[in-house]
Amino acid sequence: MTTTKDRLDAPTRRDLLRGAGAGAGALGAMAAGLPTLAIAQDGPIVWVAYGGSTQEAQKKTIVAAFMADTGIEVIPASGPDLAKLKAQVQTGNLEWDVIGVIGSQAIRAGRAGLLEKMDYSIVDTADLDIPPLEYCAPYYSYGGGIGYDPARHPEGRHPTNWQEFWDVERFPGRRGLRNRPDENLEMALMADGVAARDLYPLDVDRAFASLDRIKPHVSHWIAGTPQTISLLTQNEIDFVFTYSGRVEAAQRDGQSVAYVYENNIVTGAYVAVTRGSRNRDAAMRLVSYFLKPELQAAFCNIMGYGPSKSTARAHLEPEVLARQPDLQDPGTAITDVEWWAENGEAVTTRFKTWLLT
Amino acid sequence: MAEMVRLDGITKAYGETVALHPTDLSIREGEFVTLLGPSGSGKTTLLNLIAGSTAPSAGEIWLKGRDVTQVPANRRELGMVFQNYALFPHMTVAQNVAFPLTLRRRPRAEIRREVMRALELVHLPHVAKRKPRELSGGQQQRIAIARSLVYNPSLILMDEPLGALDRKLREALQFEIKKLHEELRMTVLYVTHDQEEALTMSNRICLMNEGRMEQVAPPQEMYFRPATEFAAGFLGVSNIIRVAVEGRGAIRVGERFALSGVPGLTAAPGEVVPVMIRPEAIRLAAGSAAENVLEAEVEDVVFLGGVTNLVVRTGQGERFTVRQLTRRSDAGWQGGMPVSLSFDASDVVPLNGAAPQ
Amino acid sequence: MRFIAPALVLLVAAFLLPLLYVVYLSFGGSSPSLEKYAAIATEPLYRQVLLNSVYISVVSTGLTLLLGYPIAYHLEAQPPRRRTVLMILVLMPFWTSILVKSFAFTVILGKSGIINSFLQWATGMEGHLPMLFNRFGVVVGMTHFLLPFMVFTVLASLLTQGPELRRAANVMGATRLTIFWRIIFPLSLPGVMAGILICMIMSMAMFITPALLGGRGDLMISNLVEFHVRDTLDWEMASALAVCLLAITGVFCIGIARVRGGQLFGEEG
Amino acid sequence: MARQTTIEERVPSAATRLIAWLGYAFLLMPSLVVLPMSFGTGTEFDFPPKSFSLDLYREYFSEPSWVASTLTSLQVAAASAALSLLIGGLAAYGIVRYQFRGKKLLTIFLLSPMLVPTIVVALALYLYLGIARATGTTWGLILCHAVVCVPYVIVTMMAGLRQVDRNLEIAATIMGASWFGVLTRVTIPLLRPTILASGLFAFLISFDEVVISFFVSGVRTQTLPVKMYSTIHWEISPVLAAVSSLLTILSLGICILVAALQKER
Repeated sequence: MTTTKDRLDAPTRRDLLRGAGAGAGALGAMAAGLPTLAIAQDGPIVWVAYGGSTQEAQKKTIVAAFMADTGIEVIPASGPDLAKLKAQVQTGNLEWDVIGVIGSQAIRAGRAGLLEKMDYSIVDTADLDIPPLEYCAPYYSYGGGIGYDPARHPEGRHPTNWQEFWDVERFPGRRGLRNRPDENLEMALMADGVAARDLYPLDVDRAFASLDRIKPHVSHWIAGTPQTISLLTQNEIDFVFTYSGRVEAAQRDGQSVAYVYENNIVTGAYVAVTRGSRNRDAAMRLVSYFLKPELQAAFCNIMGYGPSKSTARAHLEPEVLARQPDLQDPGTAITDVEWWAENGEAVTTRFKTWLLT
Repeated sequence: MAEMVRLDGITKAYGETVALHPTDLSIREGEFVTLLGPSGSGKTTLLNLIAGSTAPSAGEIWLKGRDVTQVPANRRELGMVFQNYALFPHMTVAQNVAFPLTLRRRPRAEIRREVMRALELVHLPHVAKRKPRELSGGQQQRIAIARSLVYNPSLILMDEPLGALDRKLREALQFEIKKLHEELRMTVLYVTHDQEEALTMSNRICLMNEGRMEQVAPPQEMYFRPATEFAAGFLGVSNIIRVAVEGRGAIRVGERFALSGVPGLTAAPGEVVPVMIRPEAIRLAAGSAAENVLEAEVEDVVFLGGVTNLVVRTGQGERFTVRQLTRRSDAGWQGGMPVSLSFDASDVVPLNGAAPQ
Repeated sequence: MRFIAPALVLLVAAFLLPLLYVVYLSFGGSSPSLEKYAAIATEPLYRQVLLNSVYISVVSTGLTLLLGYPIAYHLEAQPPRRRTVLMILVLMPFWTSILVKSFAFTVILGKSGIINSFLQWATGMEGHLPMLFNRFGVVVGMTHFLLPFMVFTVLASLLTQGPELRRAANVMGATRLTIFWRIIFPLSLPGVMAGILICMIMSMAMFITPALLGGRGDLMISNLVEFHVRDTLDWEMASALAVCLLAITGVFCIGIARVRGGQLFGEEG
Repeated sequence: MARQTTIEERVPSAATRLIAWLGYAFLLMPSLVVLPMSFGTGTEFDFPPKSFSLDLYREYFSEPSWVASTLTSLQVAAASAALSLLIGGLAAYGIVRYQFRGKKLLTIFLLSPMLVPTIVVALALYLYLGIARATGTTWGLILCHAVVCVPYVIVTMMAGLRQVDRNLEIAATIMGASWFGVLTRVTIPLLRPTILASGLFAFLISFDEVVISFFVSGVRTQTLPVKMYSTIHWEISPVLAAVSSLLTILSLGICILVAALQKER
């Protein structure tokens, strides 16, 4: 399958107009004359993220500080969908200025020409644990690992690493994995004996061979992150791939769930600026706030995620710090988002086909 | 009296099929004209043309000296009564009757007065506040009649208004409509397929067949001097036989039965023409002694209470229906009895244009 | 005609033109090619998913009809006021977000869910019935979503039948079963067909329910459209898949119109 | 319309009633599960809840974005229901009451949004509105929803119009009413139940619509289903259970009220 990446840079508004045919063009032109909600030059910044309590925590810490310091209003929106981003850039009808996205999505968007190049003269990259990228800057990381119910599987009765997760003899139980290749391939390779530090470039064939072995024991290939916890608490699944932040939130609710902090797969979350944003400079300044160590720490103290700057760790609460996946630990894998941006589509198609058969 | 309706060569065709051949008709003010005919004869088409719910293919419609061919239905100042009453189910009886008056923006006091007057005319002032569905069929039709006359339209169209009622009610309402017509001097165009209704109520009957007017005449004339075989057959019971013309006004019916002085006979001697004799005009005697009679044999005797119908068969094989007032002494009629028939020349009606219209 | 004009304008401007744009995109947009269609034809994933979609749609629609017809029939027989109340009941699922509903279904259908717990308690059986994260779960979720549409379409055609025919048949000595199968059912066929059509098409287009309640094999064509729209940003591929989806629904429509002698909805004549 | 039928014709058999009631139960079941969940506590869905409270309702009402998106949803649903009732109703009237060339084809076209999978419509509309610079506007969203609702309105209104006795309209015309008078004084009052039903249907379809709205709605026009759907990446807030229950109970109340009022006439 081919991708459209190389062509994505090219289409312009005029192209689209021509494409939509005369009628559409006429209507488009007509409607373009009507007043729209387009954001004015020095108007507020629209910041889009995944919503929920994560965005709420960011709003209360990082964004609040930015607004207090600069006096620039930030309007939060949720659902940083790449399709919407692409349509906005293609049609020139921009709604978003700053986008918070995870992993490979950010790179894919950057390559597709949907993002501004990061202005690292404004955004400070010193002390980053996760490397900064051309189009986006990392501001926190989240660890993925094994979740289980300690009431049903006390100490010694649950897997503590991916080799054990794959070992259905020693640890019988229903497994839950995600319905996409991201993270699954890493797990499969680690289960097959590849060291966390030697994962990339991924040996896709070997990963699928390893996945073949666990396939019969996976009772659900989970579509949405929330389901990783709810299926555990409803006793539909025994061992699940989930994220530390989700497990901790459930624990705060008094749910009987536990998480293995070893052998985690750590992925970066990034902020970026929409290509052509009319608030580019203000947006870059907001991005720089996302990389301020003390603000990162304030956010991570609420959500339990890991800051991207090593200097932020000094500001973390002790119990939050204790629950951080150790990035220096050789058992911790750090997702290579560049590899995924490059190979994601082909691997996903293969994965979906593999699921069906 | 003034002319209320005039139709000039009015025609209706749907593509190839002609629903109404070119038709002329004139209705005087205060006249009660009935369109009579079997279903599919064109009477409803004619009514709809006058009502304005269909447009004619050719010809002109004049109402009260005004050409209304192009005038929409709502400006023709007509009233109409439907077979299924067509009372508005969402309005009370009073609101239904008031409807045409409110459309004309009459003052409220006048409306109230006129509605009560109309309801009193149909003897139903006490149901004013009820909904139509709470009334019997006969009551509903009375309301519909009240509604059609409350605003004194120049012409009231009635489309088989009694078709859905049982016999007793039908007769009662026939009487009431006739009375209203006489009291209020309304002009009525009435559609029915029921000959008795037509005979009882009309000033003139307009007999229709296959999209044409067969004959237009007052009921008496229509009954006693039908012009065509269809007219003779449609109204009442008739004996239609073919006779040979022997001379001016002279016919021969059977070997021993000839008549002279038949009125309206125009056919040349030697021709065979159809003539009609009403069953009640035939005299019947037992045996075959008398001179100048038709010899026949009784086939069937049908006792109908006040009258008795006999079916007799002549030597030539022609059947006659003979109607006699029942007398106790006649009880002796029996099948197989030889009888002799006779009738007067003045009771013989030549058909198919043999008589001038 | 003048009555239809506003609807016509809206649909041409906000439906037909966008749709034509999708077709245009599917053929490669400004650089025309059949590349995407070739990929669909050769890639086994797409064929499998197409088959899946048709299978799941047919089964869900069938189940919806089996459940929806009796409901519509029952509603039709109720006095108006009671019917209104029951119709509100049928519309209830609309008010609950599809996400919440999907969660509720995991509670109901799961291994330790309400139904399995009840069965274990009532029959003392060991183990459980697998009802979730498989095709059964998808079909249940879809049926739940489709049911109101079927019920209302069938109900509309049942309500237009006068009681006269049934009474006549009754007088002629027909039993209740005969009246149903010889009169009521054939007369309601336009509604049934319209209901089938709507449900088939809606179920072909669903992607949230199969993702949340289905097993690993229950990928639908709409999931792939969504995947290409939102993940790979390959809109030409998404458009090509959408056009295939359109073609399939087109075939449905033609098939149903055939069955009904050139009438798609039974309303256009 | 009053129907006179004997008891035996109208009561469905025991088997039919059983299936129908099972059907009602099936339709109701998720709502019955969601209701207790809405009285739970904490930040995750929980059934059965470990403790009962009104926390989720409190959270719903104290969070402006929940209330705002609910209002947006109600507003968009009401507007698109009204719009589709107006133009769909007129179209149905034209189709049922008038003859013209190409009627059959035109009808199929008017109903065809029903025949096109929503994801396809969603993508198409999003690109298209982007060109027209109408994404993120309320009127754009309303138009898109109207496109989806119009066919349902047309179908139900056509069925309703066919049940209105043509003679009633003719009678009114002959008594002197203009076509507008006939429409407002006779046809519309007679169609009231149908109008209510199709309006409600359109409202609900718009209110429940997530796929198209997800694409077309903007920062300031986020509808409730979109707000729910766009947070799913990390979590489903249990406030959703409270929202759903609230809406269910509210709608139930309104509908029962309407039903009661209808009978009063």
